[in-house]
Amino acid sequence: MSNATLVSTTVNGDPVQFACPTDESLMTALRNRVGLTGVKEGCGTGDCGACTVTVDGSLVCSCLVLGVEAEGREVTTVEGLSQDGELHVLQQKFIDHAALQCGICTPGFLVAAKTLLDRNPNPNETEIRYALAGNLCRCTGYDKIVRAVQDAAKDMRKASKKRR
Amino acid sequence: MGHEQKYVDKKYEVVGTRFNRPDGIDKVTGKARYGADASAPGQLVGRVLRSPHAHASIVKINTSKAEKLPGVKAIITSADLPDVTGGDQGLADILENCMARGRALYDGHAVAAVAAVDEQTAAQALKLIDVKYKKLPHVTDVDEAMCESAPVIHDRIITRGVEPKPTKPSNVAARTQMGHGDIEAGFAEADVVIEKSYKTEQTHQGYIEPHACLASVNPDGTAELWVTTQGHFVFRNVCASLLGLDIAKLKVTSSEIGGGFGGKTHVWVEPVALALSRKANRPVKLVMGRDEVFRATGPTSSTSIDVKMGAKKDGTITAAVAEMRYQGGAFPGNWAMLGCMTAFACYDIKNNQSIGWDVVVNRPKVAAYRAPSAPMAAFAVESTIDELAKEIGIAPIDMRLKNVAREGTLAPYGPTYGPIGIEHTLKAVKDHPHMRAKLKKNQGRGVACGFWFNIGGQTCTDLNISVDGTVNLTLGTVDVGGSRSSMAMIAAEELGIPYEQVRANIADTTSLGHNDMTEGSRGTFSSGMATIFAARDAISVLKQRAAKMWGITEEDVIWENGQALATGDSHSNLPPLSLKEIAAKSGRTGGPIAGHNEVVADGAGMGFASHICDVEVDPETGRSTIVRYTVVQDAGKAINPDYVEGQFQGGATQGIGWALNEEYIYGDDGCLQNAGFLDYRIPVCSDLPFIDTQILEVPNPLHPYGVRGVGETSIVPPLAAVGNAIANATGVRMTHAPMSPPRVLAGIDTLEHAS
Amino acid sequence: MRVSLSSTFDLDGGLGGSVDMHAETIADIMATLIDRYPSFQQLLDRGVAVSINGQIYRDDWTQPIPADAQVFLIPRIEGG
Amino acid sequence: MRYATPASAKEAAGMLSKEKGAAFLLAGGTDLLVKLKMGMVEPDLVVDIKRIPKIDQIQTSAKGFTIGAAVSGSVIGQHKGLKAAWPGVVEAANLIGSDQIQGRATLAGNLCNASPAADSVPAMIAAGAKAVIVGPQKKRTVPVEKVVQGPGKTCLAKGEVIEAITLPKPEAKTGDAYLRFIPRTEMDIAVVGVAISLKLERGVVKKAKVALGAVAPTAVVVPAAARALVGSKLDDAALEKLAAACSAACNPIDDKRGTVEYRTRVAGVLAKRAAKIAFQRAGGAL
Repeated sequence: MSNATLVSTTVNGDPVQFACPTDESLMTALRNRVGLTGVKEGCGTGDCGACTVTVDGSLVCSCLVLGVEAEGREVTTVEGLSQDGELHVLQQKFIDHAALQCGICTPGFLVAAKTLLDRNPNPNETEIRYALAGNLCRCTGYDKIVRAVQDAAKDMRKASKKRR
Repeated sequence: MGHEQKYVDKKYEVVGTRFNRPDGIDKVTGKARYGADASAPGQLVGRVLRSPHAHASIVKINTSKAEKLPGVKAIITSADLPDVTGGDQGLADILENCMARGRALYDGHAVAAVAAVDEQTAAQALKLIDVKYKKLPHVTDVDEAMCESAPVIHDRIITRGVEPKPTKPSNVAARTQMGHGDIEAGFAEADVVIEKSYKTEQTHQGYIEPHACLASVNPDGTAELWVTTQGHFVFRNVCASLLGLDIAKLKVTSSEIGGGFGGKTHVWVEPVALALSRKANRPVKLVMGRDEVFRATGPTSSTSIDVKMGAKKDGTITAAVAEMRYQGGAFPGNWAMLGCMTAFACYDIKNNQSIGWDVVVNRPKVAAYRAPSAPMAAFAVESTIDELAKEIGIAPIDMRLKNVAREGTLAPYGPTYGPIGIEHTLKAVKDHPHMRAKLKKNQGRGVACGFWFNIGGQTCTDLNISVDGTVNLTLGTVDVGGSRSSMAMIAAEELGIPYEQVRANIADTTSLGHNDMTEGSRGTFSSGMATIFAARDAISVLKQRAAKMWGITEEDVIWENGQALATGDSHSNLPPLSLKEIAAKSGRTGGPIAGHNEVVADGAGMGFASHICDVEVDPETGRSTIVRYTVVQDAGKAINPDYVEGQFQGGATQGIGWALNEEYIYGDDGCLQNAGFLDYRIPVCSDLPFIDTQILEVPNPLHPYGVRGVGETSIVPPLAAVGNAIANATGVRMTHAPMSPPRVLAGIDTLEHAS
Repeated sequence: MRVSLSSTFDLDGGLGGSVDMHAETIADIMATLIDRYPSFQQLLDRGVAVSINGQIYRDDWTQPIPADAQVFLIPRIEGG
Repeated sequence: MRYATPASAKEAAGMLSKEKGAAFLLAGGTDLLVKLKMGMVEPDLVVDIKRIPKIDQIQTSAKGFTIGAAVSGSVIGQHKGLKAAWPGVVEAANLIGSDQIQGRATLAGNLCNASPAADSVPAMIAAGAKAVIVGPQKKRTVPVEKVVQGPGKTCLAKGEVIEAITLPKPEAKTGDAYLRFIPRTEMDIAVVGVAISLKLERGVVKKAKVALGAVAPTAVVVPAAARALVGSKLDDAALEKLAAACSAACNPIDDKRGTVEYRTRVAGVLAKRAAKIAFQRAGGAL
């Protein structure tokens, strides 16, 4: 490993350190050095969205981020969505609606969908479709994915009303 | 006992309802392990060096510089994969496709591979391998490849199926012909004859997970392979044959599979990874890049098809002829033959003939892609039927119903159909509210039909009952679309226990007998059948044990609703014994309780579908937007309707992508120009509306539940459904797929110039 | 019994056609054809499936054939 | 490869100018990392500017807007003031790739990548945007249309860094729009892009600027197209003249994304559509 750099970062709320070559992508670092293989590589060029994570809350393809850029940032992957052993509403709805077939694109879709709903709790179908346009799915035709996100949004709005 | 394949009508408790899949939580939490998610102690990184030329002699490969690079552990070329195929040309072709032997046959053809301690070293080593090429003339177009003047790719190819037998080699591997009746007489009867030529471009299965494997070979000839595949047993057999290993000593484990659609029925890098591991004596992980997937793994054929059809004024099709040319990439396939078999399969046409030409070109070896070869043939035939209908002045849906194939119709590929569902789908389409919905400006509607055989094949299943009454169902067919859930439902149905009590798993090759691939829409059909039989096998054991527990004869025990009941007046006081109770005592009544089944699940039942498509065309840019889409398909029996719908929607979407934008683009240099998801444009979420589905159930007589394969047929109609919708919207008949904006705009121009 | 061949098959110089024989199972058909037509083995190597009354059998050669069945030999297909 | 995170644009410029090997600037990285992955570049030094204070912010002043070189598309899309002033520029910036790309991609990066098909460049040109360039010694400001000199080529000298993009405060009754043609609805590179900004006076176009993307080696300004609009109320004749001028200004190539003929034709089609949007945004009535 030439030119390895030590990176201190936060991943899914936990402090994490890893050493990686400076030209290694965050995707590869997360997969190979942090062990978070829920981050999937479909293309490596930002065209499929399977490696989607958030960095400081911003949605990114982790294949288009260098591992060293994560220094001091907060990274969230699909592994960080469920809390205290409970699935996130989106995760449960993806299962309930059969919104996954092979499942390789699912982690990226979930992170993107969560980011959408955090920003816009009540998106219409078009908004959902455009927000997820950076995530390719080859199995489902997106139908059940969009339905799962709509249903999750509904439940999340109900839950947040209750909390208030 | 209980291995009766015939359909029996009955009421179901579990089958036909919707249950969540057992692998769901792993897949939504990122825990599921796919091809690239495994690692082994001391593993190396494998990378492949690929030809930058469409066709070239490999004059010399100098690996000495790369070998000296610290961290490089093995470099292989074809010399490290000696031909041990023993004259089996099919296997030899696979071997040559995995690693070029003296000649690179297409852009992306593997010429060498390296295993190194890390990614960086492996990448650097590839750059240090010096390959001297001598460029050769190439051909990538199917029509050009058939010309006299085309460079001949293989000297060994002499066209089969032509009399007299040709004396010279050519790029035409085979001629196929099928059909029946008197063509000339049929056309003489016709009032209207339409003749058109069509082209379809090459498309890729486009699974999101690239090919990936982890191979480990020991000096004693034992080996392990972790791989993303549609069939690990077949991969095992093929890899063992190519590397000269004993089949039983190669353990293959199928990872979760990130999509296949036919593309993961063929080996590409797996033998290379095994050869690297054998040479390095360490595990080697080999993961393809996306560009490698496009350049060097299984796209489908590009085609050129001529269709001529004649009909009477009442809509009866009197004659139909198709001549179809399919390229199989750099190695011969039987893709045109499949086109011939499917072209007119939806219809009862007294006089029909299909001629197919299987052609080789300098492109990657074609692999099966969901109902392989059928969508292109359907594009040509279903478009022509609409033209006939227009000429005659009859609604396209009525034209199809007038000529539809039924039970007893002679199929164009020879036999007579049993009970089939094409007429049911067409009637459902005719009655569908979608057909009556208003169209807006620049919108049009198209209907098209599709057919796929579906196949069965060898299957083997174990069902083990634990002492607490929970059930392990061990399957050998890879789960590509939720089949574990469907199989668990079937086991629960047969045993009469709740779905949650059954856990379905996919076994590795050392844990179960041979299973064919999950291909040809066979997964649920064949493993479902084996599961039924295995469960019935287990039930007979459960009944024996209950008889023992009661101290009565086995003949007096029946199985109902998950429990054993003693029959006959003498036993009426015996309370029922549940599966759980029997399982708990199994250690004392004869040991573990299990059911097994090995079956050749033939008779998968033909799949038919009819689709409705509404499209809006921008007349100034030629861009088409799908505004509404409906799939109607006969599933025989939907075990889990969620996953059946998923297959319908996914297949339709792949077909829509093919219809609108997906295509391989080759430059004049014969190199692929769009080897990435940026310019190989598969549909994105915002491109589509919801895909409506309607499941019809015309039972398959050769499955106990009536199941038919459902996975593939849905990709067959969309090309023509979209084309017919565009024709309806614009008046332009598109004959070249994909019907991309420039092609549609050019079509609109031609129409305007003509008027 | 008459066994019809798909016109894609070339048996010793002719395409398609049919062969009369006595056969109780698919295996019987294959044995008879190999016996009568040496070139049939090559077709078999490339893949042959048997349609019995419209149902296609690819692998199970023990499949019995009813007396008055329509038997058709077609190319073995693969799927995606 | 060495990786550096300078604390100022000047420091970044110094690092780049001193580097003897291949040096690259990293902002959003959506182009650079693709090139790295494909082996198209082998940097000795990558200078990440995102740790420079305020470089990820949009400053508003009486003169207009200063958009830091590391401001991502999603930040631009959420800036209400910028959206109200230059909706065409914001739309163009937001058309670059998916939401994931938007989380990283920057205007300055889109400009420096110098692709003929860059979405934001024609829009910035039409809006009169300028690039603030910092060198090891001096700072200069250059109109965006002067930055790109050919595919992959810019006017930046060794060591020069774009620190920010400025947009003027729009004059009253100004409207801009950007439209591009892609085969899908998202995720494609523009086959043709058209940006138009115009100013109205009593319902008549007083000033206009038209810029095209993906139809020539660089984005092109089309004065003839602007002249077609000036003095009109966007009647059909003016629109036809606009379309003809845009098509005439095209000098595209045939490639995997589009043909010469198609690009030329669609440039005119989009110009008409973009003009109408800009006209309405300027307060014009169609």
